[in-house]
Amino acid sequence: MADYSTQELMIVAAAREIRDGEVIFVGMRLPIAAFGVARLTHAPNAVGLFECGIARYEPSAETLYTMADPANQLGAAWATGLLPMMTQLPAGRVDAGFIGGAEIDRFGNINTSYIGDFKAPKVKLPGSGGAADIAASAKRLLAIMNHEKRRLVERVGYITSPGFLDGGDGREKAGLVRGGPAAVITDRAILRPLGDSRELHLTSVHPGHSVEEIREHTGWALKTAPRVDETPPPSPAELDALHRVDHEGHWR
Amino acid sequence: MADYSTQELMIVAAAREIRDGEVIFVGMRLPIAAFGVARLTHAPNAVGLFECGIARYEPSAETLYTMADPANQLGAAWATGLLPMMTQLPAGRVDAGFIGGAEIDRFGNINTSYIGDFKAPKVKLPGSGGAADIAASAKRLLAIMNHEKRRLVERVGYITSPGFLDGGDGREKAGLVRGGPAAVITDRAILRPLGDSRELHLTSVHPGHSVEEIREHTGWALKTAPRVDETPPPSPAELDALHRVDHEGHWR
Amino acid sequence: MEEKLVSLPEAIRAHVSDGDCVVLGACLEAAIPFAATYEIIRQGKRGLDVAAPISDTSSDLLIGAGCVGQVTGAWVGNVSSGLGHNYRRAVEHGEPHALKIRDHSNLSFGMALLAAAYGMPYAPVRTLLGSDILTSNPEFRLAENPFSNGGEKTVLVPPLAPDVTILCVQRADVFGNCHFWGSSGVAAEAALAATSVVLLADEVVPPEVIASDPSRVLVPGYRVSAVCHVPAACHPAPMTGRWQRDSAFFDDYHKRTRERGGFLAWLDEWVLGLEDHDAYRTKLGASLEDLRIKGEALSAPANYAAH
Amino acid sequence: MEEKLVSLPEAIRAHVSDGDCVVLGACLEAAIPFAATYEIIRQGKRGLDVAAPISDTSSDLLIGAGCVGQVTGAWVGNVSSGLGHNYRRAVEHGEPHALKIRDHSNLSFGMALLAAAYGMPYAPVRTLLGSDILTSNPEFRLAENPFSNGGEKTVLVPPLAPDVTILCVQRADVFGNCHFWGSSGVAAEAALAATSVVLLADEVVPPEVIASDPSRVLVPGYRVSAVCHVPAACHPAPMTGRWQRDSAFFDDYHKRTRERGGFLAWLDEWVLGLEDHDAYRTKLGASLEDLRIKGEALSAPANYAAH
Repeated sequence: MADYSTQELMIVAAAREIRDGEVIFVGMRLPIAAFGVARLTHAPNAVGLFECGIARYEPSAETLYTMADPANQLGAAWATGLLPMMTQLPAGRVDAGFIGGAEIDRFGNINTSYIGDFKAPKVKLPGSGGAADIAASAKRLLAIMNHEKRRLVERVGYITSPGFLDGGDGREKAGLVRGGPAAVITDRAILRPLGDSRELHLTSVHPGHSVEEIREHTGWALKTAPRVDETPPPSPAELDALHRVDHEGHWR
Repeated sequence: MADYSTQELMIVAAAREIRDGEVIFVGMRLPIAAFGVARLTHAPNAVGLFECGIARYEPSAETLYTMADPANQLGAAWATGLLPMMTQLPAGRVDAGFIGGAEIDRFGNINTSYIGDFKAPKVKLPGSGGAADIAASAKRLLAIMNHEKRRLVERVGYITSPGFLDGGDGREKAGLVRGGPAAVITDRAILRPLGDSRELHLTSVHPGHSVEEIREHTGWALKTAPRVDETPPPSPAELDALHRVDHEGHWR
Repeated sequence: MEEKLVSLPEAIRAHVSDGDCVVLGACLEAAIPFAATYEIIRQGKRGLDVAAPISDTSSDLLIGAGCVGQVTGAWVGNVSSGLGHNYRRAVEHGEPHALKIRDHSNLSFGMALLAAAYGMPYAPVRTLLGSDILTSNPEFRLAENPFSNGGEKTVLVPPLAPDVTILCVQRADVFGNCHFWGSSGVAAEAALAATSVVLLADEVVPPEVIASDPSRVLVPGYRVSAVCHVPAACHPAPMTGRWQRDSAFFDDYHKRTRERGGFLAWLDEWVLGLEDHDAYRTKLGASLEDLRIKGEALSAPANYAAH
Repeated sequence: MEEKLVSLPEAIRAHVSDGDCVVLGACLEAAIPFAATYEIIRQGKRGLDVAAPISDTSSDLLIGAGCVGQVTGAWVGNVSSGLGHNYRRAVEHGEPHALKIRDHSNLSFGMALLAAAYGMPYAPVRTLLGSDILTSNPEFRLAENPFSNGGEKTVLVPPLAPDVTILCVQRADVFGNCHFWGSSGVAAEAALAATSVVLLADEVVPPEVIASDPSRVLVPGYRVSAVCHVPAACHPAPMTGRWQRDSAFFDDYHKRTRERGGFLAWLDEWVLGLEDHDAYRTKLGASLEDLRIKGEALSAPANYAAH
């Protein structure tokens, strides 16, 4: 049995998407742990931004329930308003941002608003928050979700956060000047947009999972990349960083 | 001989233009003294705003050379940026503002930018600062200047700060939704816009001056109001307030 | 200067009317004025347009209590526990009644307030492009940037001017001058954009305390309509340097409000059955005291001396 | 994190290039980085676009020294003493050379920076209407507000993104994190809008001092390119809680620069003939010490403890 949990693998995979010196919209839960791991391993100069108006170098010393918790204010690099923070997105100064979602489709469009017709929805989800803004303007969008057929769908019914829209140059046609999904990290695999279509392809399979199984749990005919890797398990250094970040063992 | 100077009379006349509870863009020199006198007499709840980003209840305890001087920061009601302060103008939340100027014309337009063609000016003046914004959007514009023929002109060559433009509904035609000059306080008189034309008329003559003399020192055929008052000299209470504000005797 | 210190019930009676657009929760997850949320419910206000980027459970509560006609914002739910059950019931089944939703993203919401605060006719933004938020909220307009050569697309956001913005602040004086620190979300813009501002001060201090640091003033007193002294007004939300978040309370709310009946029982227990926020604090008892921040991590002083 | 502490000459060499748009004097009359103005002159930079709402004599100095190709702003002169003689000579007689003027009001200038800082395609404003600033600066556009019924007029201000913004701050750490207090003019917008930010810190402090109060941070360190430790960098301008204004110095400048020859002598005496700001401070001697603020009027502390 592996000496790490699925969530720990997802955190480490997410951490690997952060490059040194980058400015990252962090978000809660797994991404904030990923940011912490990245800072302690290969990206000591990454900066984390939070929508409420916080920028941090070191992640908070304790587990946060919300980004505005007192522990996230203490020792912040900057505590300001939402606008000075979130407008860094359209100003082109954010390298990557993490978001989750109820549904994602094969072009990386994400729905966190309405299941069914928005005029008479079957399920009302909480809405965008800052996700639509991160998806529109971060240089790279990093999505983290559970890999279920009802979540990875052919086409979302409502695009809260734009991926590649109809694929190809869909973003450019909509007026978006940069960005788009760079990786979708699930509990089974990593998907990335490939080719001119920008369709999400299977690029990496987590240890213990198979291409077959992953396809079964995907709501569209998932294509595989020319080369499909096995996601490297957390290295000792990564695991050590993760244990330092997650000292309460929340993700074990 | 009067027990007050011309400048003291101008300050008191300006103070009388401030109503209790009003929000006023103050400016330096005479207007700041006027604000102090108003606060100590009939307008204890007036609030003074400064373009650099300061709001004050009590005026500073000492003479200021600029509005951003340390003495104006100490004990301020609010020290913020230029935008949160100056945008109160277009937001319609400023009752009145004081400005000076090199030239004013018979419709109250003020020039502080260029004498002569702006492409090859005879004299380059410092420019608008915030005057254009105050003139555009304060509910009432209060101008203070010396009464000289070369300053009170038929038509300014360059409108830095819009008065009534060509008169009548000139402001409305230009898209201005409120405001315009309410009073021009000079060292000889007070002029106010009257009638449909909104042309500046002589409404009050300072003690010791005459209508004849004032007309001679005005660069257009100055009309008189149906009733021309003599500017009341400073009352004992006003003089007392002025002496408390101007404890260094700068304006005596 | 005029003193503005009144009780919270008085402030809500005077400044919140049926149908008003009310900002509650401008600081996102922190400093949400839950005490005002509860009092609005007690006073039975109706048809409110509740506006906030993210309100944690404040909007969900008001919706369940039947106070809300429209939600304007980017997110409604329970930040640490999941979906907002009242929000779902209202939108999916019209229970207790139907609801209009004015969809925003966090950024477009903030820009709408900024436009109103700064007297701009609208705010042009480079966000929402490609999002169905442009479909479900038709008040946005798509336009070309007239300064671009190639017809760059831009979204025009109309101004949002609330009737009243209700804020929790760490300290205020009786004239409405206040200090706020920590991340402030859209609090400054919401205050400057509003017709009325109501402050719920965790502490009421002498005017000299506020005047000692004019750069920490969130909104000046002359723009404030009422100050209420309500310690822990933010509970169960946190407040920087004052109160930890009561995440167990949010969890409990989530579990108990899954069904309409459970919500009504919760509402009776925590809102309708309590006279005011004093009674609420008393009911919380020791658990509230546990959330009080007792440590000190003080800001380095700033000197304002002139000589 | 990367240390960014360098000497002022190094910072100017690295971050100000001929032809750059440089913001100097973002805080209006206070905290003008005169030490940087002087160093730019010593290094003989040319063709700069100097941008500030009001720069007191900083822009006038740079114009007289031949460093400026364009002035972008609302006002150039000598705040306490009157007109700027170099500005007049350049515009009226092309001495030392001709100058382009990009006319703004204070508000339109601030909004232009805001648009760049916030990634807006432009800022629509309700000012400048009826002003000839719309004539002498043709980059503004007049447009109808598409949300109005009656074709309300509005002015569109294009974004202004400086190449470098140079700011004086009361204190900073070696990583570029800084505190600023007192009125800040357009400093925050100018910093966020710029490609590079150079800080002239009156005091360099340990990182814990800045981290003790994240709400007082003007611009976070990761957006700053260089920090220079230059006490009294603002002289003769004031700085809240640190330095009084040297109004006599401004007066003397005004009198001595009436003629071009007088200006050149002044420039030799106070800029070209001095190696750096240490030499400048030494030359000022006791008169600078008189301007140092020695009193204390300290801000009430803010607590950031989490427990």
